[in-house]
Amino acid sequence: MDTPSRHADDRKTAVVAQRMKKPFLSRKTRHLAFVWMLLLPALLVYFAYRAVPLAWNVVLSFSFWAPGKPIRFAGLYQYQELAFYDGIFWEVLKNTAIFMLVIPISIMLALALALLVDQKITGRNIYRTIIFLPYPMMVVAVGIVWRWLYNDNVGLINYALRSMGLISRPIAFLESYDFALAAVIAAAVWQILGFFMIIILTGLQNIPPHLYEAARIDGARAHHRFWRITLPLLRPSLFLCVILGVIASFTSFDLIYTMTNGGPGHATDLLITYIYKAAFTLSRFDYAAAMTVVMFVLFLALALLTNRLAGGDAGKVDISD
Amino acid sequence: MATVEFSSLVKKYGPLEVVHSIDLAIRDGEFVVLVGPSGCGKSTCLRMLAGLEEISGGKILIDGQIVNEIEPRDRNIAMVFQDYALYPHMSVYENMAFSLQYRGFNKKEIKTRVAAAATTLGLTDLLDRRPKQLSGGQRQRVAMGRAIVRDPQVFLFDEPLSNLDAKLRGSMRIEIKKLHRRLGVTTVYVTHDQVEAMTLADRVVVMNNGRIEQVGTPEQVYHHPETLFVASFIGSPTMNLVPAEHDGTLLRLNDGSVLIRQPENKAAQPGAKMFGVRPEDVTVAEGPPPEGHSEVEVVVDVIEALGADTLVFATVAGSPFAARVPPATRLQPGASARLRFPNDKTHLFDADTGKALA
Amino acid sequence: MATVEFSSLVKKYGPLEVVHSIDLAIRDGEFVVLVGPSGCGKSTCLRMLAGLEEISGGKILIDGQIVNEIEPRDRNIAMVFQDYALYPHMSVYENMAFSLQYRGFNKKEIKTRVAAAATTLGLTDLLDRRPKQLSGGQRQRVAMGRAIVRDPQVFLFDEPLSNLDAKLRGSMRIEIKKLHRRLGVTTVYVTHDQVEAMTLADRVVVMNNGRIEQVGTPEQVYHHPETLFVASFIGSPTMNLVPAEHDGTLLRLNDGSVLIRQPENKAAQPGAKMFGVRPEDVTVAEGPPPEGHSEVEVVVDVIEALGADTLVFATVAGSPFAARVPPATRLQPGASARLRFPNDKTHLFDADTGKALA
Amino acid sequence: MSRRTRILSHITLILVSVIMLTPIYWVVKTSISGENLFTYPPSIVPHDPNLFYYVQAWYTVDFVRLFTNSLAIAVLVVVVNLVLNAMAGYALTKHFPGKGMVLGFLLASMMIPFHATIIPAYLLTAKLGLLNSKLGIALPFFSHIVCIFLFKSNFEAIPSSLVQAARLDGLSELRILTRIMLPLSRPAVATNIILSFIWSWNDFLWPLIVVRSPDQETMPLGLVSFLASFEDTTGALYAFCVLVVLPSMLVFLLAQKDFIRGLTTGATKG
Amino acid sequence: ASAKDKITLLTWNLPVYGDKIKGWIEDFHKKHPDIDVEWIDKKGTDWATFYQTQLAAGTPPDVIDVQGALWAQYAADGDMLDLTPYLKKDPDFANRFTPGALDLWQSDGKTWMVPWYFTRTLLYLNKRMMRAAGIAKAPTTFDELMADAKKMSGEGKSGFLTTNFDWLYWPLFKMNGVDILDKDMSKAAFNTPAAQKTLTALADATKSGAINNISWTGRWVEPNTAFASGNVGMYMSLSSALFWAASKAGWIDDKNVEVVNAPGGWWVPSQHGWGVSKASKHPDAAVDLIKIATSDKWQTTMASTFSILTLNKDVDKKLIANIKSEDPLKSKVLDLDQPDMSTITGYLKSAKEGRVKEAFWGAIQPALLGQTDPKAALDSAEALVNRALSRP
Ligand SMILES: Nc1ncnc2c1ncn2[C@@H]1O[C@H](COP(=O)(O)OP(=O)(O)OP(=O)(O)O)[C@@H](O)[C@H]1O
Ligand SMILES: Nc1ncnc2c1ncn2[C@@H]1O[C@H](COP(=O)(O)OP(=O)(O)OP(=O)(O)O)[C@@H](O)[C@H]1O
Ligand SMILES: [Mg+2]
Ligand SMILES: [Mg+2]
Repeated sequence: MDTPSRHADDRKTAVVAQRMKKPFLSRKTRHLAFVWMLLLPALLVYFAYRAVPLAWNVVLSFSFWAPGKPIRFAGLYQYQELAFYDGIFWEVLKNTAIFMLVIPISIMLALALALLVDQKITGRNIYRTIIFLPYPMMVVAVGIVWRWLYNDNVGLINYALRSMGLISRPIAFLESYDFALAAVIAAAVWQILGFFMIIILTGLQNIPPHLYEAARIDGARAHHRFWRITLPLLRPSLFLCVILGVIASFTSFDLIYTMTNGGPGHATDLLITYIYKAAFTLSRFDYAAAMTVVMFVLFLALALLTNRLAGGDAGKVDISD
Repeated sequence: MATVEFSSLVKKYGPLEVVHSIDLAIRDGEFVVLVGPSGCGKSTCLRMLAGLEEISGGKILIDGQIVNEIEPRDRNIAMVFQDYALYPHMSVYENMAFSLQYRGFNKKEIKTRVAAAATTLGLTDLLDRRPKQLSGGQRQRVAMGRAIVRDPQVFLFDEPLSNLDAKLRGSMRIEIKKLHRRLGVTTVYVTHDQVEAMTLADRVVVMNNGRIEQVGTPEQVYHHPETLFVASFIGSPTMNLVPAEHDGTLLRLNDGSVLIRQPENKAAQPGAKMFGVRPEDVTVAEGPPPEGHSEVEVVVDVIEALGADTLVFATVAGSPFAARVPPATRLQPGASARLRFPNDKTHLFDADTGKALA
Repeated sequence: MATVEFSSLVKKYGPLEVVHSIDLAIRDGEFVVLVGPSGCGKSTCLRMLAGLEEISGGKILIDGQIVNEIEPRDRNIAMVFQDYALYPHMSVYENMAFSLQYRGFNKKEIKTRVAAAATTLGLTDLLDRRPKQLSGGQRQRVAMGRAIVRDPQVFLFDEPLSNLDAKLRGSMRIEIKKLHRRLGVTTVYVTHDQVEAMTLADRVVVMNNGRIEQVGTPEQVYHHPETLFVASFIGSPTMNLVPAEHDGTLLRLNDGSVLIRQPENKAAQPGAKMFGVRPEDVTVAEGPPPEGHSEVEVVVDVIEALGADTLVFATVAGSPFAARVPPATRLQPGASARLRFPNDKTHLFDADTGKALA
Repeated sequence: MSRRTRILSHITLILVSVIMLTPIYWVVKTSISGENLFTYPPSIVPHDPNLFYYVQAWYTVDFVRLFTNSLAIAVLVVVVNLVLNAMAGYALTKHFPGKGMVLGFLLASMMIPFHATIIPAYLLTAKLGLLNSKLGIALPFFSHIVCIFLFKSNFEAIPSSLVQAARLDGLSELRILTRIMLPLSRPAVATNIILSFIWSWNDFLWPLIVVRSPDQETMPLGLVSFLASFEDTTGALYAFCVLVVLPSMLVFLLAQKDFIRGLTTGATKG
Repeated sequence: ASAKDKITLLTWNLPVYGDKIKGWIEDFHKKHPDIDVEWIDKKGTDWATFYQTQLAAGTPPDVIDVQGALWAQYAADGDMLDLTPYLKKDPDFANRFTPGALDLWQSDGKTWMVPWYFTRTLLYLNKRMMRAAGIAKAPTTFDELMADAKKMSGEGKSGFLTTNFDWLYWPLFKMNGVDILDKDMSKAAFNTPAAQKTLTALADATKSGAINNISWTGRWVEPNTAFASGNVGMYMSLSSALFWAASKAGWIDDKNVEVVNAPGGWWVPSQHGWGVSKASKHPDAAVDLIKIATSDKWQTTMASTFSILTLNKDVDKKLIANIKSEDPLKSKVLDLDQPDMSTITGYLKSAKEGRVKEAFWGAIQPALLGQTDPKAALDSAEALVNRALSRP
């Protein structure tokens, strides 16, 4: 630290003196070192808690193993098992695909709501807040609440449907093969809808109003403007929704776990719950590992595909110029 | 092509009135430039004409028909925006074809029209590009192309050149002018750049604070500004404006020195005035002043040699005073000099009302 | 204050070389303007000098010392950016004080220095504002303030005025010039506006395509362009450049008509040339040409009345040809006219190499 | 906008709001209502409202301890997230060899569900000696890819001239991050705070595994043990649900404004 | 020891029992003042996740409370300590249990666990509904059971209800002579015509409403609530289920509810036992803790707190006698709730019990709910179960 009395000219010589001694490493090396230093802590976390476990799963998927038992090489046994012998795996895969409908459904609803609250109407901030409110809720709590709402004897939904005269006998939504998955999907949509809405809303607000004005002058009516201006320019936001939706579908584990635990039968079992059960209730960690690897590959493919559909380059449409 | 008329046009944003009862009649095929400082309401007027902004009072007529309640798409106008407002996700071709698709043209017609417009504007090679892949000038041209393919009744431009650099601005200006001459479409052009106004307009509308200050040909607004505002706004470097006192016979500067002996019977009344003379009418005095010329003693601040000519920035009685002189001048910064101007090129304004005194 | 030297300076982006071995020596206290079209590498050079961009080849010396490997903060330079780069989350005071905090100044010293700079630039009343609350001109001034508080060895400016409107640009130009005169700090100023280059520079460096085309005083580059590029780049409207054929004695246009009878022993060799003359040296011909003058027959395209003078855009033998004439002209678009210029104001360039023929 | 569409919009939005709020209302109502949960038909307004269940919930589990544990972990997670994500996000705005690989690695790790990593994660945490500690609970949540990208795109939206100006002003790279980038990315910071808080606060599977002693238990574990004790038959459970959910909602409401803007740059520029 | 040694006690879904467990620990400290006891409780659904993670890490809790037949897998994997030597060494320890009770945890001639608490399936009859339907006595065969159920069903009412988790419904099959696996538990034995008939009957009865379909869907709260509502004629479940219902519904008392064995006397246990992890560093201390937990003193507390059998013979006897006057129904239920090992069913002491259960139930449940054909369901269940048994 300089003393207060020091003068600017002294300082200049100081600066020059400082310049005289060349830095130890070249600028390029220092830059690289700096970048990796910044990345390292985060990468370490991912390495430890994602990459290593994935590798562990890959190894396990070619083995026989349970806690306490020695590990043995199994070749493709586990993969053959899931491909040819485990009908439930395919059912669960189908359920997962259906459950993924949460993403498009939520996106469509969120888009509609975003368009509504993007208007200059009074109270739009209140609407936005209300619609987002379920997102921060703990998923386990959401599951508890919805299980209660769906209850056939005293649940609010059955009560409402009955008092409106829509049904005569209560429906045990979560115990029914016909309704259980849909019921869980509805709860999931309810929770994530607001999050998507906010993402889309911000995307909407980033579209320069001049584009709409130009389109109005060009003769495009409201629906033309939506399809030809709004939607294409929202692609990056929609892509973000899909990615977040995929990640959120992992947390749906908690939802299923509390609402139905996969039942009735395997009607609401998803890959993630099925893997968990295989590992921890059946002690089939090796088999679970194989399914995990399959799931990883499928989801990665899904993400890459949406990326491609969103126009590649992570769907970047630079509106700014 | 069509006439355009503003009649007692008013625009309010909530309680705030930003356009105060404007009247203006634009002739068929005329090129009218609205010019004025930022925030004076130019864009607002243009956008009301386009139908993008609701009209708070008065009316707008296109081709004699009131359009207050008519949708933008049904007004048959085309507009070029300052930021071009090109659709970023569409190619140049699609951008230009966009409006035609909503006007019942078939594919072939669209192709022909876009091709024609592209040829006119030299865009033929760029039709497949995205706006992002274009330079500023090219984007500007696409925006114009999008406007002309439609063959509209009225063209609207909102500062179409202000995102371009000086050189491009100059050449695009000429292109716009040529285009207007060829198409002959009624055009309303908004800018805050007085050079554009002067060079493009058939008539210039000078606006200030939501009001029209003067309407006239470039010649009129330049040589016969009706208000102090117009005088100071039009011309670059701006007109030298110096506070002066008229004592009935003489026009004196603040420091008491005499500015003009015979103020050409402008302003019979004595009182506070603003005296004006354009820099290009000012020369460096040599020898005794000829008949009908006046002179001031100044201190030179800065000399700017522009090549073609040289600007001398000086101070007289505390006010800046500039002269545009031929490149070869002997004046030096810090020195004092005598500057001369012909009396008949001077202007006099009432210091309170800002009105020109004829 | 310091000298700056570029020695075989090269910049590559990957395989793409954008600055090709530039040599330039800037004297202590000199005001040098790098000018050239967009993308020619001006900013790149400036940024290498600042240390913001790595040097791919050659070296840069400040005050005789190689700085290639030295961090920007240790080069003791200050820079003003085109977008001002003011920290939006800090007040004007904080913006100006910011760099001092990292250079070991104590609170009191900082205060004194900022206050001094603020006074110089007339920012004293704005010190508590955020950049958002300032107008464009004020922001520009803060950016300069931030640069001068540091008392750097070298000032760098990268198009500091191009975000301002024409009027403000003019007045800020003058302020920069005054500032340099007072502080006398070595300054490197980048612009693509040749007017700025002409008015500000002690020496102008005209760049094109990553190379230096000419280094010289404004006077030299304006009146004695060494290359076709410099001739076309400097001056507004640009120099008229017309392809011509020299047959040993006469200079002929493409259509065969004679342009100049006595090409002043420039270009002994016959061959393809480019002939140039500045618009302000062109007048409308009346009567027979005086001695040492030549004339061309043109067709008038566009007349731009700028008020102070009028630009005539015409065509001669397929090439554009402009003249800057007094406001009152009788020429009409579409008509033909005879334009005249003095032979000693003409330029001749080799059509292939673009080099001026002395 | 015409009056008609305005009214229609309001009707739709009010309807949606009612649907969104009903479950929340229902829990709150149940948690303060004195009536038997099994009465049919259920009453729409709370019957004989009182806070009995809250008192019960408060005493059934050691609420204060659960809450402070959760809070401590959430604060730790939020702070470390801000630091790590901002650093990584900043690094990713730069060009360096291997950047593509890093990006690919990050994107791919996003696709590995945490549930499938429990055992190796546990073994690792055990190796680090962090079992049954707040740090151990927080560690896997120390960075989130979405937030890294959020920072990256927010930083990229900051004019590069600002960074260069700071460099010339004498700031080191790290200072540029803390003094320029972060203050200018307040929305991203807010978003990161909200999201990491929510994620950390709500997670229960990981604490379930690493927590052994009750004095490290978090709110979600409290909820789970509540489920174990009472199944879903008591208003106290719903009272506890309300208590679990309240903090993350509060955090959201507090930082809401910036949160919305934070996603903006994230979505369109990233 | 410088740093205090420690043993860990893992219980299964008993967070509310903390005070008493602290009492055990105090008693334990009297004997082992230098060993700390750490108590952990996990909810049933999370218990296995926790335990197996700890096993994988090599740090399993020393003393574990395991439900049902889950222990068999750990025993087979070598994760558990054989308690036989300790029982041999300490006759007081070995003799405190109800005769035959240790059978439940014995395999390969080893005793892996000792009982903590026990309950099993019984049939609870809603006498009001029986009277209304004109049924005088409890059913003694599967067909009678079905017929009675049919009689009692009607608008909003169903005749029969069972709990379905673990194998609690299995008496319904066993009544018809169906076994899950063959003797050496290496192959499925359930794919028989009798099973098909049973399954068809159950599915039909479910469809008609004679059997409440919560039997196949709900797990714990739902069936109990349903029985509590008074609209179910017969409920095959655990004593704890009845007591839970009774706590919600005042009508459940000895006048309105009768308790009997299911036809044929078949029952399925639902019990908790204590075991010790093989990896324990202090096996002797761990066993000592178990001795405290199963002592007369603490089991008396257990029995009276939860009204449940402890398989500590003296304690149970006293409990039944004690509550006879204040709650005759409870007393009667507990009296019947004994482990008569001759009629036990649905209890597979197999390492693959979990997988068999999962495979079987997953295939059968849809058939019970009319989603798939019974024959096809049994075929597929057989294939899946055999596959599960053959897998390493
Ligand atoms: N949506 C709005 N709400 C309130 N005031 C507005 C709105 N739009 C414009 N204004 C105000 O109306 C006035 C006129 O704005 P307008 O955009 O027409 O100015 P302009 O002359 O085009 O200026 P510029 O040259 O900056 O574009 C300004 O004072 C502006 O602040
Ligand atoms: N990061 C980069 N990667 C690749 N090429 C670049 C990069 N930055 C600049 N260039 C290229 O280098 C050349 C010189 O750029 P530079 O910014 O120096 O031009 P300039 O003369 O300052 O232009 P302008 O007047 O537009 O600012 C341009 O062709 C540009 O496309
Ligand atoms: Mg405007
Ligand atoms: Mg540049």
